[in-house]
Amino acid sequence: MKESLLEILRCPLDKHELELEDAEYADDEDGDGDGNEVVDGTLVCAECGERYPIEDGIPNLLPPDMREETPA
Amino acid sequence: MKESLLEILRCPLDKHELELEDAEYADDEDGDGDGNEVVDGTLVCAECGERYPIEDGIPNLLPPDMREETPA
Amino acid sequence: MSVREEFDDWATSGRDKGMEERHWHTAKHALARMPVEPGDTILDLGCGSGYAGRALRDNADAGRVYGLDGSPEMARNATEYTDDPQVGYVVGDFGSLPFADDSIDHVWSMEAFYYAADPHTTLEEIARVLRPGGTFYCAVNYYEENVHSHEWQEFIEIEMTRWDREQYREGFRDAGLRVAEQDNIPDREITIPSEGEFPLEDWDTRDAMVERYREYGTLLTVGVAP
Amino acid sequence: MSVREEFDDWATSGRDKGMEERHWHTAKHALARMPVEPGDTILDLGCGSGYAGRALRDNADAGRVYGLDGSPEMARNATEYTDDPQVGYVVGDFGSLPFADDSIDHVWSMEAFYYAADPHTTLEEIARVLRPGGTFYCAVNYYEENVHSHEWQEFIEIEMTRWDREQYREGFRDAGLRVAEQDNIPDREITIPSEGEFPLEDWDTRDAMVERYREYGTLLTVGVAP
Ligand SMILES: Nc1ncnc2c1ncn2[C@@H]1O[C@H](CSCC[C@H](N)C(=O)O)[C@@H](O)[C@H]1O
Ligand SMILES: Nc1ncnc2c1ncn2[C@@H]1O[C@H](CSCC[C@H](N)C(=O)O)[C@@H](O)[C@H]1O
Repeated sequence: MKESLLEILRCPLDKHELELEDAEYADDEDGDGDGNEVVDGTLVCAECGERYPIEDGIPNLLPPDMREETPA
Repeated sequence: MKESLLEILRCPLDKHELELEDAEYADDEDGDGDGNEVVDGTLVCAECGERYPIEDGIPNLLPPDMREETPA
Repeated sequence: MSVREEFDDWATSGRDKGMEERHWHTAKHALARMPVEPGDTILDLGCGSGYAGRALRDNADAGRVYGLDGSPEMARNATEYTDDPQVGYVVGDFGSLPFADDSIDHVWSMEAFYYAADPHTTLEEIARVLRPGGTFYCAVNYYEENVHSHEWQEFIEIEMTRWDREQYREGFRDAGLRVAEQDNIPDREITIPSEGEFPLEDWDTRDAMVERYREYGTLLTVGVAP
Repeated sequence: MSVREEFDDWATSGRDKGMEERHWHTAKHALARMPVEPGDTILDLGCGSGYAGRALRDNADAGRVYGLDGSPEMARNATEYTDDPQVGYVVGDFGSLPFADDSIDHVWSMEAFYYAADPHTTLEEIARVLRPGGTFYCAVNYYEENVHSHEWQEFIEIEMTRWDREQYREGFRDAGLRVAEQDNIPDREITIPSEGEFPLEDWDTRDAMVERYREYGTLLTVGVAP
């Protein structure tokens, strides 16, 4: 995901802003002026503290009770 | 025109309500509960007094400067 | 020449019926999209023969349907084509609609909007008479992208507005209408002769005629009152 | 079975591409109607392979396009089909959209809305994330009038919402969206074999197949945020 997605992404539970933690960025920046590509990390709700994983660059914003471990 | 049209018809100049004067009604009322069919008469603006003719049952609500006599 | 002089003449020479037949090819598809609820009040701007309002009464359960036209002869003809007591006609001008604020659920206009002396004023008038959430379905064959329509202005003495798709959207927004849709509706029904018959009187090439009808067709812009 | 289990399976077995191909027949006509302005932000709910967002980037000058899907495998596939930096995917659920209020210009959804556990909640969420005047284009092949779709529920363990045209309009209005348009978009591209080839495995009669595709096609309902 692009870091710019954070501008409109919100916690599904309480719609508060999310903060990016432990971000890993893609090596090759495409220089498109649209921020960096985040390939790994965690999104943390600034209000309720709920944590959402970024897996293979795709943020998983399912409500926690719908989020399951990736099947083996 | 049906008399019920007066509910939403307005003076084109100032958008005020119109009053029906000298109304002539069609002989055969269709009994559709929608008021009577006005075949002749004059619509008068309750505010500016401008007068609009009903010709052959059709109200002529052209602004006065665009209204002309029927050509011979 | 005034709208009245021009179009009274069209009406008495039967062109209202000719337009109805041709415009129906695309108008019916646009009309079918209108979210008319039972009992809704419809206003048809530049109604001509009044076919659109009659169709909405017959097929969409519309309540009252009013046709407005600047030509008394058009309105007179339209009155003769129906005895539905819920259908009424009014002579009036696009520049100052003789209707109350918020009194109309849906405004329809086919091949007429561009005759407005000031299209921006007309859009503001439409936004005024529509109730919140009401729609304006504006259908035109005369517009910038449809190059085949440009010459029409030569045959008519009223100045016509030739907006492109974007200008329609912009004009709607400037008047406070929300743009919900814009589409080209192809005319799939008009008969296009085979290659060998061209050039025709009106069409040099078959390709041009195909482009005009099957591709450009009718430009529909749908606005919603806020 | 959860949305994730059901559709991860579809994604890994390549059904995302099959749907893209079939849905495109009608989706492209609905997409072409969207009043997308340059730079607009689009959200595709239940994006599957993500073709709709890619098309809006390529043809409509959309700004950022986001696809949301409840199936991580669908989102993963979609990510692989594009390297456009303005396109992004998110795993999420229709019941609680992970987007800010008023942050989206247009929401698109094809063949996905009826999987929402509570369609009313989802409509409210859509109304919430749309900016005033933003549109929701909701396209479905599974709906009450399309009797040929009714049996689909038998093949899927997620409970599907089977509204009729009126229930769609009502549902939109209940959530505060203004209904701007409702239409059946025919699929004119699917090959319908000649009479002699029927019955087929899926179709007893040619008439039924014609009715399903050419008449009922895809039901499009367009809402506008107030
Ligand atoms: N300024 C104006 N005010 C009111 N009506 C106008 C007008 N300019 C043109 N018209 C009317 O608009 C119509 C255009 S012709 C189209 C008629 C009809 N809608 C159809 O689809 O066939 C004519 O009937 C003409 O009289
Ligand atoms: N409750 C829910 N939340 C999020 N996505 C859901 C969902 N229910 C179903 N979906 C997703 O909706 C999609 C329906 S299939 C349609 C895919 C695509 N729009 C197309 O036209 O081909 C699947 O990808 C599925 O994972």
